[in-house]
Amino acid sequence: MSPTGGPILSMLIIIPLCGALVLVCIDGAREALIKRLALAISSLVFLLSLIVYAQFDPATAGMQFVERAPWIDSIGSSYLLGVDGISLPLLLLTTFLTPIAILASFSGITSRVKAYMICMLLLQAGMIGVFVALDLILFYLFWEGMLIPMYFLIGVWGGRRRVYATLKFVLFTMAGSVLMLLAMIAVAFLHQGSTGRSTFDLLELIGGSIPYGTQLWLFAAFALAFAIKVPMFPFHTWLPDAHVEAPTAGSVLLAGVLLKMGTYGFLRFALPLFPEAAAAFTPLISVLAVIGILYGALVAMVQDDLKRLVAYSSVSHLGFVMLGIFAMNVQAVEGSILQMVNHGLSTGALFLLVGMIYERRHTRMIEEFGGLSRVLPRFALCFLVVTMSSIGLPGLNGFVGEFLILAGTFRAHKGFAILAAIGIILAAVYMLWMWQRVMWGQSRRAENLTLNDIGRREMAMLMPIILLILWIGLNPNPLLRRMDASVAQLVEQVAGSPKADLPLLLRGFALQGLQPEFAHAIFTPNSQPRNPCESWN
Amino acid sequence: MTATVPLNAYLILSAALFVIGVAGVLIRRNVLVIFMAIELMLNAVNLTFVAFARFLHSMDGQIIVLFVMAVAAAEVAIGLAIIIALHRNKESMNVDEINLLKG
Amino acid sequence: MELILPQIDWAPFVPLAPVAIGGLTTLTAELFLPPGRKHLVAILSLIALAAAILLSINSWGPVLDPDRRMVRYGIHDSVVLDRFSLFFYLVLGLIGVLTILLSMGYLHNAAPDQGEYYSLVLFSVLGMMLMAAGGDLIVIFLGLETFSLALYTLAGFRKTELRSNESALKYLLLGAFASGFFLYGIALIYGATGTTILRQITAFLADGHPPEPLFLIGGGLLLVGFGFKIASVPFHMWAPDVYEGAPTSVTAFMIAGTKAAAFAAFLRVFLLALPALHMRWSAAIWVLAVLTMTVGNLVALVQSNIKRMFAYSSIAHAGYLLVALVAGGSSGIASILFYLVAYALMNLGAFAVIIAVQDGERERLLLTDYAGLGWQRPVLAACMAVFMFSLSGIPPTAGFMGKLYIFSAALAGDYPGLAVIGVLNSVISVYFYLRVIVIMYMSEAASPLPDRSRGQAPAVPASAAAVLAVLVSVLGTLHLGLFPARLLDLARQSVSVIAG
Amino acid sequence: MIWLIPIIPLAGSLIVGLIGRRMPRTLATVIACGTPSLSLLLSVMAFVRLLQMPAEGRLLRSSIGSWIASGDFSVSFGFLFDPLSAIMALVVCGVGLLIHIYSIGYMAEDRDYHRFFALLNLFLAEMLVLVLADNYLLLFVGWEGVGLCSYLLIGFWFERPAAASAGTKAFLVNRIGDGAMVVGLIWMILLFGSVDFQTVLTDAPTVLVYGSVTASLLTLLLFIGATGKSAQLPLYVWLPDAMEGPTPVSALIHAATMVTAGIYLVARSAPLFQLAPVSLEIVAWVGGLTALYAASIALVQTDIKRIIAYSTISQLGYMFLGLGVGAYAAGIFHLMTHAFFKALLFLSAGSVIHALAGEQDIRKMGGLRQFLRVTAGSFLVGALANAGIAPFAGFWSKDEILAAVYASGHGPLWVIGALTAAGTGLYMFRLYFLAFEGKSRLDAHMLSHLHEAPWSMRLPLVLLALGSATVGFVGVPPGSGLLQRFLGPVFPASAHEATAEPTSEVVLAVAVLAMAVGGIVMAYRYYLLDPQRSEALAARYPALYRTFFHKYWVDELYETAVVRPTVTSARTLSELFDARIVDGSVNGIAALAARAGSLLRRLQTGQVPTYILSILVGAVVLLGYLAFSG
Amino acid sequence: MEWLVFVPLAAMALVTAVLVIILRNPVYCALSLVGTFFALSGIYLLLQAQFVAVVQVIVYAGAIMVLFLFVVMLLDLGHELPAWLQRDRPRLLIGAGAVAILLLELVIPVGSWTARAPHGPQTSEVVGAAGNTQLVGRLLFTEFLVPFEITSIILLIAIIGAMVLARR
Repeated sequence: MSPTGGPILSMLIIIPLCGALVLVCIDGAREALIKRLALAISSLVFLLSLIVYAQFDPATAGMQFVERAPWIDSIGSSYLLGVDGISLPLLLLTTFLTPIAILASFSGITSRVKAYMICMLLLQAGMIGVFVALDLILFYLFWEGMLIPMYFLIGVWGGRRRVYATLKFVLFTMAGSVLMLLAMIAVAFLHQGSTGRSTFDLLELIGGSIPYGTQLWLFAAFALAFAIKVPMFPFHTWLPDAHVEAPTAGSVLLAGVLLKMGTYGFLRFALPLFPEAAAAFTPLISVLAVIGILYGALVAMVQDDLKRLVAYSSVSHLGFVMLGIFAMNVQAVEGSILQMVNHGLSTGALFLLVGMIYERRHTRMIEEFGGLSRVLPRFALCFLVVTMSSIGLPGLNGFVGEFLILAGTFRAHKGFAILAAIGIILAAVYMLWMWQRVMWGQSRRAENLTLNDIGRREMAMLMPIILLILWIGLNPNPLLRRMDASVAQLVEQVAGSPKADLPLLLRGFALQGLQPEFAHAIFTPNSQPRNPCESWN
Repeated sequence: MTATVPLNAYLILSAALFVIGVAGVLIRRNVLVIFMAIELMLNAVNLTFVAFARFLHSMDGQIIVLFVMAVAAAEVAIGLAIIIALHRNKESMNVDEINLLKG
Repeated sequence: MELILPQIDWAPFVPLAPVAIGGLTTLTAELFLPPGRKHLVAILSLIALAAAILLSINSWGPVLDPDRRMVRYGIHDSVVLDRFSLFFYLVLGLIGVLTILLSMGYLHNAAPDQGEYYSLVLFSVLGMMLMAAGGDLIVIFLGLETFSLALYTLAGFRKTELRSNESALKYLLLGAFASGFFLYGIALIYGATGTTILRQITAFLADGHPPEPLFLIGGGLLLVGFGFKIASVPFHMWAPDVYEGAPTSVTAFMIAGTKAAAFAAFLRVFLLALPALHMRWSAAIWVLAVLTMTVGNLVALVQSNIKRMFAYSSIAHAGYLLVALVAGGSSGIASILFYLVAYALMNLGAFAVIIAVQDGERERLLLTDYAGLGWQRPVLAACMAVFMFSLSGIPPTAGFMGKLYIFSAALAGDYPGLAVIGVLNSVISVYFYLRVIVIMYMSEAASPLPDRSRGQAPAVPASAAAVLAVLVSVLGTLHLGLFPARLLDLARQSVSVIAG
Repeated sequence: MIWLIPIIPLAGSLIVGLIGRRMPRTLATVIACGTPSLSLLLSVMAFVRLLQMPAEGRLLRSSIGSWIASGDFSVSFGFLFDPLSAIMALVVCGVGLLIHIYSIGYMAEDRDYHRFFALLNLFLAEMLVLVLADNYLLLFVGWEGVGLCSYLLIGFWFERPAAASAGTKAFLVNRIGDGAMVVGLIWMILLFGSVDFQTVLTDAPTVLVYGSVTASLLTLLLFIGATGKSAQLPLYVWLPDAMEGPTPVSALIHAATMVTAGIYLVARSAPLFQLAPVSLEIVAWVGGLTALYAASIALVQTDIKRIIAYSTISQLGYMFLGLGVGAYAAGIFHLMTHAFFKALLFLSAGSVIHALAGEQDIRKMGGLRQFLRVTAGSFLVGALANAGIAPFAGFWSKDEILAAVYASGHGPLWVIGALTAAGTGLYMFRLYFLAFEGKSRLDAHMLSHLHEAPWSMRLPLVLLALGSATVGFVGVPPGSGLLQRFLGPVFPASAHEATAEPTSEVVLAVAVLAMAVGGIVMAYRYYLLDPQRSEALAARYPALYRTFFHKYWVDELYETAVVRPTVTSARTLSELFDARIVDGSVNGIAALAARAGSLLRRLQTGQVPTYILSILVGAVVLLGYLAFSG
Repeated sequence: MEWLVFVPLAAMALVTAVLVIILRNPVYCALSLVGTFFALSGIYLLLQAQFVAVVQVIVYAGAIMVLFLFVVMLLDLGHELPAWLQRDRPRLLIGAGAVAILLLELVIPVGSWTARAPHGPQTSEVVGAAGNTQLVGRLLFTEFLVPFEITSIILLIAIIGAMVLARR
C-alpha cells in the first residue's frame, strides 16, 4: 500500500480511463467543453503524480506504492503495480507531458475532437500503466494496448502518408514485441521449472537462475522488442515516418514518452532478468548505440523536413541513453534515466515548436523558412532554449544527462565514450544548421513575414517545459537522489557478470544453435513421445 | 485356392472402387457425374464396412452402412436441389464454369 | 422376437433435447404463424437455445463430482456427458444465440423471412453438439453430416443469387468428398479395432495392440476429414469461396460453429481414441499448423472482400488452434477451448457489425465500403475496431489472451519454433485487420452517409437484434481480455475430465 | 559573496532580455551597464580582501550547493577567488564594463538594442562563471555558455547570411574542441573521482606519473578544448569570421575575454601540464606557430577587423607559447595587457566603422586621423602596444614571454616569436598607415557621414588607451613584478620563469624591440611613403602573397576535407543507406509478404477440381507420412 | 466356390465404376453406376448381409439413381469432353500421380492386413439363428438408437433443404 493509504497508482491509470468514458458520453459537438475536460483530467493526473513524487522515499531501493491483486491465477499473473527510482521520473514525465500535449491540440485538431481527446486519455492511461506495471503480462497488456490509441492518433489526425506511417509503426512494434511475449512466457516457465511456482511477478522472477544459453535467446527477444521501440539503429525507420505524419501532440508523446518505454524496458526487464546475457550483449548493443548516435546525427543533418530532422535526432539521443544503460554503472544509468527525461522534455518541446510553425505555415520544410527570429522573437527565444537543451549546453538539462552517461561509459569502455563525444559535436552541427536555415538569414517566403508570434496558450505549453529544462540543468539532484538507491540496486544485480566480446557472443549463439536438442526444439517438432494425457491423470 | 474369398480381396476391391470414385471426382466436370463419383466412394466405404462386419463377426458394420446410405441419400437430395437452383440462375453444369467465387 | 430396450441414462440427452425439439417446433410454428409474425420463430429458437444453455449449466455441477471423474454415457456410448461436452454445448449455444440475433437483422433485409432458416440453424447446432459429445465415431460422423447438410442448405439459402448457389454447391461437393475420406477412415479403424466406439478403441490399443498400417491409414483419413472441416491447409480451399458466397449470417455461423464443433470432435478423437498416434500426428499437425497459419494470413493480406478476408483469417486461426493441439497438455487443450470462445465472440461480433451496418438492401462487402464508417456509425465501428484488435491479438482483448495461452502452451510443450512462427504470423495478420480500421477511420467516406462526428444522425437504423449481438460480443471480447481467469478455469476443468 | 559576481549580470541579462522592451530605454541601459559595474565593484572588493591575506593563502571560496551528485561522483556550484581568478575577473569586468559603455553609443541605432545588452550581460555572467568556478565542470558551464553568447552575438545581425553562417561556424568549431574537453573531463573523473580544482590539482602529482601517456593525453584533451576557444591552430578558423558580429562584441568576446578562456584553462591546469612535458612542448609549438601563421595572414588582409582578428590569434599564440614553456604568469600577463590593447584596437576600429557607415575595407580609407582624432590617437596607442613597442603594455608582457622561451632553451621558438614580433609591427602599422595616415580615399557618401564617435564611445577609448599604455608596468621588472609576485603562488613551483641572466634578457628584449620597430619602419616605407612598392612586393612573391591572402586555403581545405565529405556521406547515408537499405528492407519484407499472398491467391482458382486436387494431394502426402514413415 | 461368384461381381463393379467416370453422357454414367450398385449388392449377399443388399438395391439403385436420372433428364445436360482434353496437363498429371499413390497407400495396408481372430458377438451362427434382418432391426433400436434418431433428423434436414432450395 502506498503511504497515502490509497491505491494511488491505480488511480493514475483509472482516472484517465474514466475520463475517456465521460468524454464518450458527451455530445461531440461541444468541443470546447471536451477540450477543457480532457485537459482538466490529465492535469488532475499530473497533480496526483506529484503526490507520488512527494511521498516517494529516496532511501528505498525497492518498489514503493505497491499494489497487488489477483488477476489470472491460473497462469500466475497478477495485478501488480509499483514505482521505484527508475520508473518514477518517467512516470512524472508522462503525466507532465500529457496535459501539455492535450493543450497543444486545442488549435491543431479541428475535426473529431471528441475521439481525439478520448484517444489522448487512453494513451495516457496506457503509458502510465507501462511504467508502473510489475507483472510481465500486465506490462505487456499496457505495452501493446497503448499502441491502439497511438495508432488512431497518427492514422486519423496525421499527415498525408499517415496510414503508411501508422501501420508501419504498429507492425514494427508488434513484430518485436510478440517475440518478447514468448520470452516472457518462457521466463515464467523456467521459473516454474526451478521453483514450482508459476508467476509473472517481475520481482520474483529476477534473480532466477536461467541457463546462460537460454538467457541469450530470451534476452535477444526482449532486446529486439525494446530496441525497436527505442528505436535503436537499424530498427529505427518507423520513427521518422511516424513522427512526420503524427499530429503535434502525437509526436510529442511519441518522442517524449513512447520511445522511453524501450529504454525503460531494458532497465526494468531485460537487464535484471538476464544479467549474464546482458553482459554478453553489451558490446553488440553498445556498438549499435554508438552507430545510432553517429548515424542518427549524420542523417538528421541532411533532412529537409523539420520533424524528420528531430526524429533522427531522437535516434541519436536515444543512442546515448542505450550506451549509458549498457555501461552498467551508477552514473551512466542515472544519466540515462535523466537523459530519458531530458529527451522527453527537449524533443517534446521541439515537436511543439515545429507544430506551432506548422500550424501557421502548413509546411515543415526547412527551405520554406528563414529569418523567423525576426518575425517571431518569443518563439525564437523558446526555440533557442530548447535547441540548446537538445545539444546539451551545460547549465541546461541535456548536459547533465549526457555528461553522466559519458562519464559512466568512459568508465566501462573508453572508445565508446570518445565516439559518443563525437555525437555531441554532430548534435550541434545538425541543430545549429537547422537553426541557421530556419531562424536566421532572410526569409525565403513572403508568408513568413506576417506570421503571428506565439500566444498565451502556446507560452503556457512551453513555459513549464522550459522551466524544467532550466531546473533540471541547474538542479538535477532531486531527481538523481530519488534514483540513487534503485539504480544502485540494479547495477548490483547486473554488474559483475562477465562481459563477452562480440565473437564470443556469436560463438555462444552458434553453439546453442548447433546443440542437437536445441536445434531440434527450434526447428522440428518434439520427437519425444509425449502422452498428452499425462498431466491430467 | 481356399474355398472362401479372403477379407483382403474385398478390401482391395473396395479400395479400388474408392480410388476410382476419387479419380472421377477429380477428372469430371459435370456436377452430376461428380456426384455419382462421390456415391461410388461412399459405396466403396460401405463395402469395407460390410466386409469387416462379416469377418469381425460384428453386425455394427452393416448397421453403419444403413446410416451411410441415409446420409448419401440426403446429400444427393440436397445436392440435386442445389443444382436445380443453380441451373435456374446459370445454365451450366460444368464445375469449372462455376467460378464466380475465387481468389 | 422380443425387443429389449436397454437401460437408458437420459442425462446426456437433456441439454440436446431443447435444441432438437426447438428445431422441430420452429419448423411447425412457421407453418402456422401469420406472415407478419414470423419473427416469433426466431424468438422461439432463441428460447430453445437458452434452454439448452441453462440445462447445460445445470448439468455442469451434478455431472461433476470433484472427487471422481464423472463422465456419463448415453446409449451405447453414443453421447458422452462430461464437462468437455458441456463446455462445447455452452460455446455452441452462445454461437447459436448470436447467430440467430444477427440473422434476425440480416434476413429482415436480405432474404424472405423463412422459418426453415431457424430450424436449420437449430438442427445444425444440434449436429455440432453431437459432434462435440459423440463417443462413437459414427455419432460423430452423423453429427458432422447433420450440421453439414443444414449448412449446405443455409449456404444456398439466397437461392436467387448465383453466388449463394455456387457457395452451396462447392461446399456440398467438397464436403461430400471429404466426408468420403472421413468415412473411409472410420471404416478402416473399425476394421482394425473391431469397433467405432472411442472408449473401446482406446482400450483396444491400450491392450498392447500396436497400431498397424491399416489403423494408421484410418487415422490419417480421419485427419483429412477433420482438416477439411476446420479448414486447414491444404484442405482449406473451399472455405473462402463458400464463406464469401453464403448469406452473411450463415457465413458467421459457419466460421464460428464449424470450427468449434470440428475441433471438439477432433480433440476428443485425437486425445481419447488415438493417443498411440499422438507422436506421429503431432508431427503432421505441426506442418499443417505452420502451413495453415502462414497461407491463411498471407492470402488474407491481399483480399478486398471483407467476407473473404474473414474466411482466410479463419483459416489462419485454425492454424493457431492447431498449434495448441500440437502442444497438447492440459494447458494446450484448455487454450483451444478458451480460444474457440474468444474466436466465436470476435468473429460473430464482426459479422454482426457487417450486418448491422448494411445500408438497406446493400450489404457492405468490399473493404472499401467501410470507408468513413468510423464517423458515420461510431459505436458499431468502434466495436468493429475492438474485434479487429482482438483478432490480431492486441490487448486488452480476448484474442490476445487466447493467443497468450496458445503460445504459452506451445512453449510449455517444448515447441518454441512453432510458437515463434505463430507469433510472427500474428504480426502479419495485424496488417490486414488493421487495414479494416484504416479504412473505417482513416479514409474519406465515398457514400453520402451522414457523419456522426459532425452531429448527424444515421440514415438507416441498424437492426436491434444485430446490435444486441454486437454488444454482447464486444463486452465478451473485452471482458475476456481483461478477466480471462474464470473462463480459463472452466476450460481447464473441462479438459481435466476428458481422459478416461 | 563571490557567487554574486556572475549572478548579477545574469540577473541583468534576464531583466533586460525578457522585459527590457517594456521599460524606458534609459532604465534598461542603466541596468545593463550597472550590473557589470556591480560585478566589477565586487571583484575589486574581493581583490582587496585577497591582498590583505598572506601571500600563500590568498583564496576566497563560496559555494551555493551541490549541483550534480550521482553515485560516488558529485560536483558543486562552487566559486573560488584566488589571484588567477582575480586577475581574470578584474579584466573581464573592467574591460567588459568599458565595452558596455561603448556599446551604448555604438548600438544606439540598432533595433535589437535590448537583445544586444541582454546577451552582453549574459556573456559577462558566463565568463565570470568560467573564471570563478572552483571545478572543471562548472568552468565548462561558463565555457560553453560564452560559446553560446559568442554564437548569438556573432549572429546578432542574423539576417545577413554571412553573420548567420559565421555564428554557426564559431559554435561548431568551438564544439569540436569542447568535445575533446568533455572527454578530458570524464577521464579526469575516472582518474581523480572529482573535477574540483583543489582535488585534481593537489592530487595530480600522486595520481599521474610525470611524463606518462595518461598525463599527456589528459592535458592534450584539455588543450584541444583550449585551442578551440582560443582560436589556435588548427581550430582558429572561426575567429576571423566572427568579425561579422557587432564590433563591441569583437572587442569584448573575440579579443579581450572569451578567447582567453583557453589560456586561463591551461594556466589553471598548470599542475597537470607540469606533469606532461610533451603536452607543454606541444602547447608551446602550437602557440608559436599560430602566432607566426596568423601574423603572416594579417599582413595582407584588407578588412580592418579581420586584421585585428588575425592579430588576436597571433597574440593568443604568444600566450600559449608562454604557457608552453612554463611561463604561466607571463602568459597571464600578456593576456591582461592584450585585453586592454586589443579591446582598444577593436573599439577604435569600431569607431572607424561607425564613422564610415559600416565600411571596413582599409583600402577605401586613409587619412582618417584628421577627422577622428581621438580614435586615431587611441588606435595608435593600441597599435604600439600590440606591436610591442616599449613602454606600452604589450612590450612588457611579450618580452617576458620571449625571455622565458629563450630561457627554457627553445631557440627555434624564440626565433619564431621574434619574427612574429616583426610581422606584428608590420601589419599593425600597415593598418594604421593605410587607415589613418596618408591621403584620404573616402568617397563622398562616407565623407558626408563622417563624424567622431559620441562620448559614450570616446570615453572607453580614452580609458583603454590609458590602460594600454600603462598596464604593462604591473609586470615590471620582468619576472618579479607585482603581477608575477601576486600570481606566483598559484602556479607550480617548478615553473622555470626568468631564469636567464638579466643582461641577456635585456639584450633579447632589445633585439625583439628592434624587430618590431623594423616592422613598423617597413610598414612606413611600403604603405605610407610609397604604396606602389607594396604591390610590387606582392607581385614579386605571388605564391607567398596568394597563400597569405587566401589564408593558406585552410577554410577551403576544411571545406573539402571535412565539411563536404561529412555532408556527402550524411546524404549518402540518408538517401541511399537509410532509405534504400534499412527502410527498403523493411518495406521489402512487407512487399514480399504481399507478393507471396498474391501468388498463393492465384492457386485459389475458384474451380472445384483444383480444390479437389489440393485435398487429394494433401491427403496423399499426409497418409504417406502417417502410414509409411516408419 | 465363393471365388466364382466374387470374381465376376468384382469385375463388374470395377468395370462399371470405371465406366461411370469415363463415359461422356451423364445418362450412361448413371446407368453404369446402377450396374455398380447391383454388383455390390451381390457382393453384400456373398458377405451374408442380406438386408444391406436389399436396401442397396432399393435405396441406391431404386431411389437415388432415379433421382439422378430425373435431374439429368430435367436439366437436359449436354456431353462433356473427355478428361484428357479438357484440362491443363500439369493438373492432370499431378492428379494422376496422386490418384496412383492413393491407390497404393490404400491397397497396400488393406491388402497386407491379416485379420485377427474375429471376436465380435455376431458369429454366423448367431446371425443364422436370429436372422440378419431381425438382428439389424434389434441393433438399430437398441445400441444404435441414437444414430438412428440422428439419421431421421438428417433426412428431415434433407427434406427441408431440398424443399427450400428447389422450390421457386
